[in-house]
Amino acid sequence: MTELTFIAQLGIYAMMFVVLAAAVAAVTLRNLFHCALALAGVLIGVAGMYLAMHAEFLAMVQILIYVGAVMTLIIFAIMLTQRLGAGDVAQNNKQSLFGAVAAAGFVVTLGGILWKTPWPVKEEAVTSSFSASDLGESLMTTYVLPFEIIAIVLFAVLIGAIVVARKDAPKGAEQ
Amino acid sequence: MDQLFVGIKTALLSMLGTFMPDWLVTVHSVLISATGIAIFGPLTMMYLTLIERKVVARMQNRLGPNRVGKFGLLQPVADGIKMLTKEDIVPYKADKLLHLLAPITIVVPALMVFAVLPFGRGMIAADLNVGILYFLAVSSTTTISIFIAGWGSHNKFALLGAMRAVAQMVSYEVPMVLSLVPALMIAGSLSTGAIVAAQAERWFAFTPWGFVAFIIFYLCGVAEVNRSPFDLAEAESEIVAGFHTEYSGMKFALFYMAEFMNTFTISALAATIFLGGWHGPFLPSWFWFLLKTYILIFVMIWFRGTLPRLRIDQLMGLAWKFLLPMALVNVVVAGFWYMSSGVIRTFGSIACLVVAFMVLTALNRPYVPEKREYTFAEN
Amino acid sequence: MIIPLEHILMFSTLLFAIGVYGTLVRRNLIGILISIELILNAVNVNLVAFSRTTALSPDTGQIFTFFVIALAAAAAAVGLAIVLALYRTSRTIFTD
Amino acid sequence: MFYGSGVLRGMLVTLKNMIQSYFCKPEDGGLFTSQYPEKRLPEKERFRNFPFLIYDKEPENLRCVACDICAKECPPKCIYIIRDFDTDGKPLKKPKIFDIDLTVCMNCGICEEACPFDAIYMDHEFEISGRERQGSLLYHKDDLLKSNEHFHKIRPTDAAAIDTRRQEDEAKKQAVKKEPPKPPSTAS
Repeated sequence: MTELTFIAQLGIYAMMFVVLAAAVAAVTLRNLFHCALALAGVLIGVAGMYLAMHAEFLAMVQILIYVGAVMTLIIFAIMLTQRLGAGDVAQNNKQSLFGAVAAAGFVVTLGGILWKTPWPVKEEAVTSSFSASDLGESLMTTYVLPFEIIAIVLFAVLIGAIVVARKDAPKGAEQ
Repeated sequence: MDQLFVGIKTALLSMLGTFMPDWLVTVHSVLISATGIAIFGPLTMMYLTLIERKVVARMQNRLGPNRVGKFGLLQPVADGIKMLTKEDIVPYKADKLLHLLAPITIVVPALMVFAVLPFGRGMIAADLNVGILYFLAVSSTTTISIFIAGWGSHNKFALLGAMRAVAQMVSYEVPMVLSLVPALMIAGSLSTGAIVAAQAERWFAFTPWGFVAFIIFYLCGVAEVNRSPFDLAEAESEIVAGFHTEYSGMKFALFYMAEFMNTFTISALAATIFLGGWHGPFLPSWFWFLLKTYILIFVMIWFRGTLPRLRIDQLMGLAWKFLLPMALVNVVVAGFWYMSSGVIRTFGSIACLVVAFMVLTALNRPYVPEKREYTFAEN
Repeated sequence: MIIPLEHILMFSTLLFAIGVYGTLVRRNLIGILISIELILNAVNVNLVAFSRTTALSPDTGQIFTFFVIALAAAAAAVGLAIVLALYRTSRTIFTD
Repeated sequence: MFYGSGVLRGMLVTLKNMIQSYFCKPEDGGLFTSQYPEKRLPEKERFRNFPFLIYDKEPENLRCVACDICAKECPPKCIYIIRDFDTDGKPLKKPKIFDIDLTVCMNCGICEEACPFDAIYMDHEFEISGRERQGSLLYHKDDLLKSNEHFHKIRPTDAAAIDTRRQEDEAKKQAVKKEPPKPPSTAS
């Protein structure tokens, strides 16, 4: 079965490369809609990475929430704030050179540290199977408090977003 | 007969196995089921177009296509050739890349969803243990391709249609997911195979909560696919053809194919989860699955033959003010049903659901504008 | 886990760096929001990788990623609401 | 009744329609579409399409005397007649050229009413097509000529009435020819 794993490794490296390329595109493309689609590519690629790490449930949730909902949100925002087919205006400001240098420096230092540290890889962690039911069970037992808090947070965000983005602000608010 | 296709596949694999290393055989087994789906998908799509035209015609007292082929059976082939040979116009200022990307990104999820459908006993292409979630995730990505279609074709109507379609799909996805929760709760697993197994002796549609969940899921499915009473996105009378206005030729055929394949997959999933998938007395299992799916597709076409189109506010009102609360109540009732037993189990849940139905219909009085009296000018 | 941990960590640092570069450099507010999504995804990949290979127990890593995804969606929602409000008042969403 | 009853009633109607279309006969709700090229519906007698010229027995003695009334009466002016002259230039009671442009004719039937000599009537033949616009759809005299039997075949009652009227006129003319007309009576 080594050929299969070799092909799988090849596939994962290819996916990584595609995700990085899409990420660069998402950051540097001039037309905002194209870079939103590149972000969608990145999100699907990251979901593929989760699949490679046997976290199927997480991959599906990622696609459902990110690609299904957040991308729709971003595209709605783009549509509302940009004239249809507006000219592609320069997207990055003056300090693009410094930004690049900062990011590159960050990568070099952190990468070096990561590469040298001997990570305590435990064999049985790699092989342990972790299905959606264990996830659900732990969500309901050990992490039930954050689960409830996140519900309240999302509820607050729901109302907050609507109030902020309302077109006809109520009488009192418009000074 | 029941294990016909499984038998064919195993025979093929064993035949391949003789002269191939075993890892290549596993690759081939995936390939065989993939080609099976790749053939079955477009085939059902082609003949669904014909069935739809024939059934809607018969409902309107006319014959429907019967010129091409024996009973019009070659009509889909004729349509396909017509679509292929039609000129493919790309609007002048449109975004070439997006214009091409939209049909691709709408067909791919439509085909990917086939992987999780249990066609028969042991005939699931990929029995993921996150089957239903896979289905929901993949079918939610089509909202982006509708956006790309609307934005890419640089046309007001297309953009309007895309906005409407996405608003509708997002607001119908919530009740759809919630209507699936009771079935998953009772079946205890997300994988479609396990759900079908859980319905061995009693189909979910026959339980009180299952029936309500089935109706809600089916209505939301019809809305997700932008069909019949909910086809506001491509309403010919209002906005030309909605998000696929600027498409012609092969690209339009892809949109058409995606719509019909989604129709098939939504009905197939409704049949799998609520009508007991491939369970059935003595006919082969895959026959039962296809029979139930095509009955549900017939109901969708029946909707198209009868019901007028919903206004945008009725559409949204139905999703948020009626289906969503009903689905929530249904989850609670399913919990109660699961916990209790005996007489109070059925009657209690039915009573709950009927009360909820009455309350919600009372709350949702449709907005009837008050009668206006017209005073004519006295001369 | 077929590929060694270091490779995934390098991948996520690169993704993180691209996200940082995006936030620093983009003029368009929505562009910045997109880069923030990139950063959050890089973090998620790291979390899942650790929960898969090292001492971090599998469910904590994935649950943590769950909450990060949920909060990222919430942040995107509020952020875009603010962007819309901003656009309505000042007619442009360019930061400079 | 309850919330969804209107929808259900509507759906039952279409379902009944669909089932009837398979099992009932055309008159009580079944399908009545006839497959046109193979099976044709019988034409009603008063159906009228492009005009045609009638001749008795041989195409030569056609009834039209080139009096040009129908050309004047025709609203879209699509009839074109030139009188025939014999060798020494005396006008004859026959048209040399009689053209009708079918692309212009709106088959209103005014020429049929205007013609005093029962020469032009509306035909039942409607499958007319031409490859190019001017050429093949401009019908000349010999295309328009059709026998009286054809007229009887397509419009039996009208043809019979017209023939009886013509025989009476014929008989009256013979009678007048046999005994000369009485001189107008001097007394009255």
